Amino acid sequence: MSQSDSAVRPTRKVETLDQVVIRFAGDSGDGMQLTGSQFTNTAALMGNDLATLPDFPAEIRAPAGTLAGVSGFQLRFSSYDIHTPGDAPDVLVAMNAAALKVNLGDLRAGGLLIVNTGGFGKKELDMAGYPKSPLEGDALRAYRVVAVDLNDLTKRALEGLGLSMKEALRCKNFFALGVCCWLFSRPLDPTETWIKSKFAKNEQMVEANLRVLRAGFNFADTTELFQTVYEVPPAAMPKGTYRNVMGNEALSMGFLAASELSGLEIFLGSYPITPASDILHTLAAYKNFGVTTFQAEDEIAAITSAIGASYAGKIGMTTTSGPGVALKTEALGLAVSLELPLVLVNVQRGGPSTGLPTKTEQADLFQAVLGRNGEAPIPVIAAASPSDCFYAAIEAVRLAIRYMTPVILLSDGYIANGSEPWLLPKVADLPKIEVRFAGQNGEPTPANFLPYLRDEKTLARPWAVPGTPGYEHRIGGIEKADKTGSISYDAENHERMCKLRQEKVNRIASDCPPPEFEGDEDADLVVLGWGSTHGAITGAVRQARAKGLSVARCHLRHVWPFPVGLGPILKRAKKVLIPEMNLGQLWRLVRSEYLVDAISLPKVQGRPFTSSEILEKIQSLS
Amino acid sequence: MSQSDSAVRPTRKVETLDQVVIRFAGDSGDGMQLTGSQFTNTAALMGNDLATLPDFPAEIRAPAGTLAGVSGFQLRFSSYDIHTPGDAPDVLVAMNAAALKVNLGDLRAGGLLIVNTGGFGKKELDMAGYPKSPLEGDALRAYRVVAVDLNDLTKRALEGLGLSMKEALRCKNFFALGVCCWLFSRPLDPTETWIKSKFAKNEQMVEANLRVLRAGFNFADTTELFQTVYEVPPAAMPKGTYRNVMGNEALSMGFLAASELSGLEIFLGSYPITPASDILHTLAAYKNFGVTTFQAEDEIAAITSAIGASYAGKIGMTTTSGPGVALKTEALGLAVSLELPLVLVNVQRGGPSTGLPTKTEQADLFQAVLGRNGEAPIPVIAAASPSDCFYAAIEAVRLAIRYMTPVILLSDGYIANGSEPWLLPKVADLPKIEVRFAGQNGEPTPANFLPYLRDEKTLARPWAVPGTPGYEHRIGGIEKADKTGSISYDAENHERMCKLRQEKVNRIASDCPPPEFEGDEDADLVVLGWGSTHGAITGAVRQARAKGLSVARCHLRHVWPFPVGLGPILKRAKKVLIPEMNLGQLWRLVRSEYLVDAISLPKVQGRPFTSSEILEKIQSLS
Amino acid sequence: MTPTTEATAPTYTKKDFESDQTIRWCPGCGDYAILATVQSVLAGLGIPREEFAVVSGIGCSSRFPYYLSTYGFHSIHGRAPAIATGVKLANPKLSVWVVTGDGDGLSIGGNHLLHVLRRNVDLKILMFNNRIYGLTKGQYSPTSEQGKVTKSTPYGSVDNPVDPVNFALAAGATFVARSVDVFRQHLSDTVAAAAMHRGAAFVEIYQNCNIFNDGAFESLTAKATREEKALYLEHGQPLRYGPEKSMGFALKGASLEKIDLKQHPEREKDLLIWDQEEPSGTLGMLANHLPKDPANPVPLGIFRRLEKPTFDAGMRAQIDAARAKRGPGNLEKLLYSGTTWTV
Amino acid sequence: MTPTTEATAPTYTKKDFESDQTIRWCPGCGDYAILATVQSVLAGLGIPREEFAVVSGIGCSSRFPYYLSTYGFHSIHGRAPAIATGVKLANPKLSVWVVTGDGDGLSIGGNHLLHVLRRNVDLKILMFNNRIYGLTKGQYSPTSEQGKVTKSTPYGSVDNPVDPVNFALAAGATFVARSVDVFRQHLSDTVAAAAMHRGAAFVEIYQNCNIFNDGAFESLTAKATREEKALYLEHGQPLRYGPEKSMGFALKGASLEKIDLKQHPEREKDLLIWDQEEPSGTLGMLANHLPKDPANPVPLGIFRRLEKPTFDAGMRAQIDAARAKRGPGNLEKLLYSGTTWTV
Ligand SMILES: Cc1ncc(C[n+]2csc(CCOP(=O)(O)OP(=O)(O)O)c2C)c(N)n1
Ligand SMILES: Cc1ncc(C[n+]2csc(CCOP(=O)(O)OP(=O)(O)O)c2C)c(N)n1
Ligand code: SF4
Ligand code: SF4
Ligand SMILES: [Mg+2]
Ligand SMILES: [Mg+2]
Repeated sequence: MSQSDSAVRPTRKVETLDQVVIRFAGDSGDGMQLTGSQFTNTAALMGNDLATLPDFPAEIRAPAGTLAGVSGFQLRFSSYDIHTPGDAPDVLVAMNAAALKVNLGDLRAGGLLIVNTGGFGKKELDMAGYPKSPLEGDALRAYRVVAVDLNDLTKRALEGLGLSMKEALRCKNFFALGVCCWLFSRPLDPTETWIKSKFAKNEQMVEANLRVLRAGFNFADTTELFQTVYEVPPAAMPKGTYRNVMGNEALSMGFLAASELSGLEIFLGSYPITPASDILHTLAAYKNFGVTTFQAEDEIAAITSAIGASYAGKIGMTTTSGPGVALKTEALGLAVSLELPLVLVNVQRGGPSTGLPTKTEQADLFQAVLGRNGEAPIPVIAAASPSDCFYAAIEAVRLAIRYMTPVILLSDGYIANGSEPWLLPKVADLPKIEVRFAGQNGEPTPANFLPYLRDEKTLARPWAVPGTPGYEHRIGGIEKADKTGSISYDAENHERMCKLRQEKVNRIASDCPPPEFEGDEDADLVVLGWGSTHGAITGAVRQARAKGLSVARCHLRHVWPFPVGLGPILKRAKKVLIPEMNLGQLWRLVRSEYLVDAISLPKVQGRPFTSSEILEKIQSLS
Repeated sequence: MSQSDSAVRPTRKVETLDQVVIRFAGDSGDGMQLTGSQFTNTAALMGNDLATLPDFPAEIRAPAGTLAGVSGFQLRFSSYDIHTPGDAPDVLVAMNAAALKVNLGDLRAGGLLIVNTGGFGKKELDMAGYPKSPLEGDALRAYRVVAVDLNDLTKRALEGLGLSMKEALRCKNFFALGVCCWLFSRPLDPTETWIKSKFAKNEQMVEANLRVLRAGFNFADTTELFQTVYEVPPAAMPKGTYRNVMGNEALSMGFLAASELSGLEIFLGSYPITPASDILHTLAAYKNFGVTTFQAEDEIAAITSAIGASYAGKIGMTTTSGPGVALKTEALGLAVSLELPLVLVNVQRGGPSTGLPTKTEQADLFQAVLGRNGEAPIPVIAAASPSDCFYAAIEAVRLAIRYMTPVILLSDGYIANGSEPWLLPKVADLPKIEVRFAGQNGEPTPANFLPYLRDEKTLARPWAVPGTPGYEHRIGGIEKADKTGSISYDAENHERMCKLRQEKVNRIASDCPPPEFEGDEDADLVVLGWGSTHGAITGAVRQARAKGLSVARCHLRHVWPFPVGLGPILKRAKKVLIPEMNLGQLWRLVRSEYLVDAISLPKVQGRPFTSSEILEKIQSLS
Repeated sequence: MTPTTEATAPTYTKKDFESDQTIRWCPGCGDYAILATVQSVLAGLGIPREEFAVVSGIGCSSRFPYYLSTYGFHSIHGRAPAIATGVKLANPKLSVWVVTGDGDGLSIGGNHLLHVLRRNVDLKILMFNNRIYGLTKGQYSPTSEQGKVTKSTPYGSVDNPVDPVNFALAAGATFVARSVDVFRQHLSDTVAAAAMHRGAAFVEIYQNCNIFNDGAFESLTAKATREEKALYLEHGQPLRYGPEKSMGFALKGASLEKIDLKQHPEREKDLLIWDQEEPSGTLGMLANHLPKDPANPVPLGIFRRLEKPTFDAGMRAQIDAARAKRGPGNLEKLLYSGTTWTV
Repeated sequence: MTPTTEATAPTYTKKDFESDQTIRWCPGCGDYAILATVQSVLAGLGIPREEFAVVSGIGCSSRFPYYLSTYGFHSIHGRAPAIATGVKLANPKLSVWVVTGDGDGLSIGGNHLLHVLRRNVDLKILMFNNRIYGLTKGQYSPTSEQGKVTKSTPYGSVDNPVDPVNFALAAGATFVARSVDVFRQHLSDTVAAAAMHRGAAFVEIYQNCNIFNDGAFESLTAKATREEKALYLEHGQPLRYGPEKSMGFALKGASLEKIDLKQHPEREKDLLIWDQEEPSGTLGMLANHLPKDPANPVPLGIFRRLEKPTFDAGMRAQIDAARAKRGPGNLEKLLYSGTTWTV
């Protein structure tokens, strides 16, 4: 990456850091998500490792200036391998009083605080509930404060361009971004390129944003506000080509990959819901991949249309969040009974009920594993990080087809909207997914097709799709006779079928890789995690091990059934710690399965664990 | 009970039995349920203890003569305290070939088999899949066979009454009933009274059915088919007034009682589904009790209308079965978040999906306890027997109101349609249910009403109903700020609220009686049950103890949270056995809670346990 | 799959559409007649048997697919239209049918029905309306007449019924018709017309449940009164009915006026000429308002038939257009698109 | 509770109906205008504030109850009509309102809406139709026009929209109306009329979502074209619109003919006189078919208003009748009824 010529090297003291955590915070209308993404993009291009954590209110634009309307974006970028968006920010950019109020508590002592004094008028202070301005007095003594009137500077940068005051002020986030680029020795050109393509249809906006961005950079360069400029050298990452990716994006691409690997087209039946909607949006754009996206009238139609599509020979899938899964429960039971492939993605958010729609949580595990009427076993897998969503999606499709079963894939708001650099795979290296439609492999047409005759190894039944002559058959949600699939109310048959369906799912436990394990085999403490706690646990365990503690970690991609290797790991440990963003759901499942007196570390705050929270607990147990 | 004069005492050998298990089996159109109920009624009036097990197909009238169309009704009546409808029948009445085919396997060796030869024509044999008549040859050698052409006898009894052949044949079940009444020394008059009132509007039918009933009785008395007549003396039952009652009926009356005890009117929002519909039917008839029954457009409207009614100050309730609960899942989460009283009854049936709609199962326990998105704790209680449904219903309402929480009450097809004698309580002896509407107790109107300020003891929030001046407030499914109930996305508040909701439900564990326990405190084996296995377990454990085995039993009415007394009981036992009509759901919950290596005895056959199945397992463990 | 009349079309008899399953309806149920008729109609369409997919919900009526030798799917209560949408979108070549009841289709499943109709998904939807819940043993349904005494309404139902034809017209269905279980020829013609229609075809079929709602349509079906009670809507023909077709209807303002042609033969010219292609649905609703007055005949036949692009074709066209424009998806290219960097 | 004009009625101002919650809609959102209007209308009804219960689903529109100082219930997506039914049945004295959006009310919640309307539950239902999903950031809704490009339909939507007024008419709603967020007086009158109606009152309110569907109704609301574009339905008045009311509609067969009165003043007598009490809904649908042609004006006002017994009153009456006939329930007697025996 060559430095753009607008970015002349400053002559200040240069300090090299191995990592920085920065948080941009402002009003929902201030464009903080955009600022954060652009800064992230630039960090990625500079070869840093990184992780992000966007955080915004459920309302589209909560009233300007209120606490409820504050939107934030946290980014951690580094010159070494990291796993979380960081605990306490080193740098906080606060665009108004409310943003300061909401975020100040998180800033680490001695951290850098950049405030836009233009957002601290009487009205803003009132709305934030500040009786007097925190910028006066010593309320901020613990921090290095840089107070600038970004409103004013932005307006001035745009003078003569003929923008209204309102339009002009909307650019101020680029001023802040320019300042930060200067401060952390970032080039402007990735953002400039982005501005040019984003506003391609509006030359005035291109001009305005570019001006403000550069003005911010130059302002920082010129003024004496900053004594130091920082550098965060690239991280030593494995060789290969990278892109920055968010979880929902990676998940969507994973489905496209599964489609290519299986040779089947995708049918996505979905109903919009935060934080899952972006998967629908993303896939809707890839019609040339043969994707059908169907925005259904509700969640029930979404999943049942997907079941219909699977019946007809596509990969039926449905994406939603907790309340949507609740509505899909009955249809999931049907899918279990039909034994058709189906993938349900739950991008979990804070519950119960509507809960915290834009916040993250892992409290839908019970629902995924056990939340149905009757004996209705469904395998559950979980994605560990934004880029891991790609592989998790492929695995979900593989299991669904191989075992002729619905599969639940759990993601959550944190990894869905969070991002990280992704070492891109070669498509040719990804393993194919085998599909065998009955009657389409040149076999002789049976006199009497048996739709519930099972594969010996997987116990999967055949997939015979409408259109195949000689394979006409009837299926349904009433109990079926073994093999023939006819309606049966027979007592022994019912028990046999219940057990067969259970056994089929159980077999996945030995048809998946052993759980990820890191650390000494004989460590005293094993920290067990699933889903998006992966990064925080990894960070904490590495730090603990660096401190010499006897601790290892184990991570579940296949959450249910538990992979065969898990039992020995847990039984051999003296203590097992399970951090989860819920009140102890995996914890209860582990106890029931292995009778292991595991220790729960619950967190239900709508936000991810920090590594230090976990490290602290590890230390207290060592 | 005086003997009706049509029933002259026969002069055969009289044998006294302490119990009889009889099963009536015929075509769906043969009126077997009615025959069974009438015989049950008579047994009840004669002071026998009894238990029944109806069993019928999901179709209204499956094609006459087919195996799928067979309908059965089993009754056990006795002169001692019994707990189940019996294991293998002593007497089987088979109205046609298909009924014989389906039921013969259950008849105990040496049992009495009464067959209607009129139902063994070529066509019936074909449909039942009998290449030749089982009545010829020695296929039935192991039984005492009484073969009579009931069709012909019935037709002859009705000669001259001007009935069509079809109408005449429809009476044949009364012939069979008459025969059985004679055989077991039962009076005819209860049935006669019933016939007269049932067909009050159709004199011809009264006459026909009475004639046939008496003809059956007299036929048995006159012919030499039976060498012996049996007597089953009354059981020594506790003093009091009894009626025979089915579970759904008792449950409905329990709700009426709860309404009286709380002084609140009932609102039932329901959507028909087998085997729960009868609760709706029953309550719909009691409008003079102030009951509102609303047959909604679906299960979601059923539960949400009930939530609306609770909000407005009634007892909102909703009745359904497994697939219906699945659809109510999202609304249950809402009820948890709102903290309004609500009772959901799940009359469980065979699953998954549509499953076995008319058969029994207990496989919805996971769904009840854990089947929701987010941390959404709901207390779960279960009824143990038909008459116990009455008390379970009252307890569900008590908990819902006292803790301002949805409550799930589990029943199942077996006890819903099964019946037993019920020692009727005095209404005055039933404990009142206290209700305190905010602002209706003479307290001063607060300046600022706090809808989520909790009772210190129960953690329940106040119930302030629309119409109360000064208490206007807003509630919803988004996370609420502690106390005020305003929308809150605050991290710590969310965790606090999740924990408060959990803690509130946990407190029920010490606000309920200790679990029912029978046997020595230090027994080696404790058999733990919940719901409708109560009878089978009780019978088995008593038999085992009579054999000198060191076994006790424990029964859960409060299934979740586990009552405080349960832990010590399980921990002190050497072995714990959990029989359930599922693949081990309570078993998993017990393991997770107490780390006790309990043994599961699963049965998923759409029919209840027999005591002997459980006894056998107890013996194998002793 | 659209019906074909090509020489290569398979020739079937009704028998070829009978399955080996024992039929489990009550003796005397109206469903038998419908089954026999539909089997005959399917046999005559010239569509290969394996290209039929018949989807149903739950109810007596929804057992239908078991008794056809085609691909069949007995699903869950009320969801058949949504499932069928998935089937049709996944494989537009199939001839996809939905069989539902008045409870299944208009109580729990009303919303899905609304949406497939407005979307104009190419499905053939047969709703067996017996004005009762059969399978659950006789509760009132959304089409039961007000005051209906059933198990769940011992004091009589309070709600106004919904009229399936009005509902379908307002939803914008492109084919809306009504027939009767025992009017075999009419039913056969109506179902065949639905089968030939490209788009969402909705057929309400009055069906007698002789166990729980016997005689619900007797005033219409009784041999003695049939002629007086059936008003057949025939495209391009005047609205006439009754013995010797001596009664009719004319427009009067925005409502219909009944005319006795024996008394007023001169008014024959005023009779409303039935136009099934009137797009707004107004005419359909006008004709269908009649049954509310018991003195009036019951309109049967096709209330609306319009050609409109179908949802499934539109969705497919988008995929085809995207492929034509951007080429088939290239996964490798997609993954490596956007901002990437190489270490 | 029915509106009252008695002397004892409380007197309120709009302020009395404002809650203490900060309003979280986007600046410029049409919801603000609706809120202000509804607050004023409620204040003027003479109903004690505590007797209002306002129930909503989920969506931007559904945040409405938080901003009223009445009893309020923000529920789950699509279910407000069913919840409100429970509220009204439990306490018929309350004035129960439902606030919903086009997605909430016609996508996920379409079936509940259908059923409260056909049942004629005494609810006041306000549907804010912005033809988009606001809260989930801009996907198309069932009322979005065909071809709509949104986040979920980058190639344009394929489905035909559903018309809320037609839907409500076909469902048999006894009060059906349409108004516009910024037509303050008209909106106020319409909402007040709905409030005074006894039975299910459905009001579609066109609402601008300036973030995701800005200008959706601009051709109607723009000051310059308002007069040309708004056709006010007024009971007993001819259908006239336009500057100087120089345009109008007459019946022609079963459809409407547009008449330019300037050119044909003689045809004034032919103009259709609006009859909101026409029971079949035919007339309502006729008038409402107009908006499909962009050259036509948009009908606003009351499409239908009929007096019919309400569901809640009917349900209550059954309880009262049962009590009158059988006496209030006696539990002890019930338990000991039927066949009992004493040991
Ligand atoms: C989710 C769910 N709710 C309820 C039921 C019970 N149920 C089965 S069929 C039926 C109604 C059937 O009525 P209709 O659709 O009119 O069919 P019919 O039996 O009259 O042909 C109901 C309520 C069910 N199977 N699933
Ligand atoms: C069960 C469920 N599914 C989906 C959602 C997500 N969701 C919230 S609001 C909404 C649509 C809102 O659209 P509309 O009713 O038109 O309201 P508007 O925001 O436009 O006022 C959706 C899909 C949800 N909250 N719950
Ligand atoms: S109950 Fe009615 S609809 Fe069902 S099979 Fe019997 S007659 Fe037919
Ligand atoms: S997104 Fe649209 S509807 Fe929602 S508050 Fe903003 S402007 Fe209003
Ligand atoms: Mg029906
Ligand atoms: Mg909207």
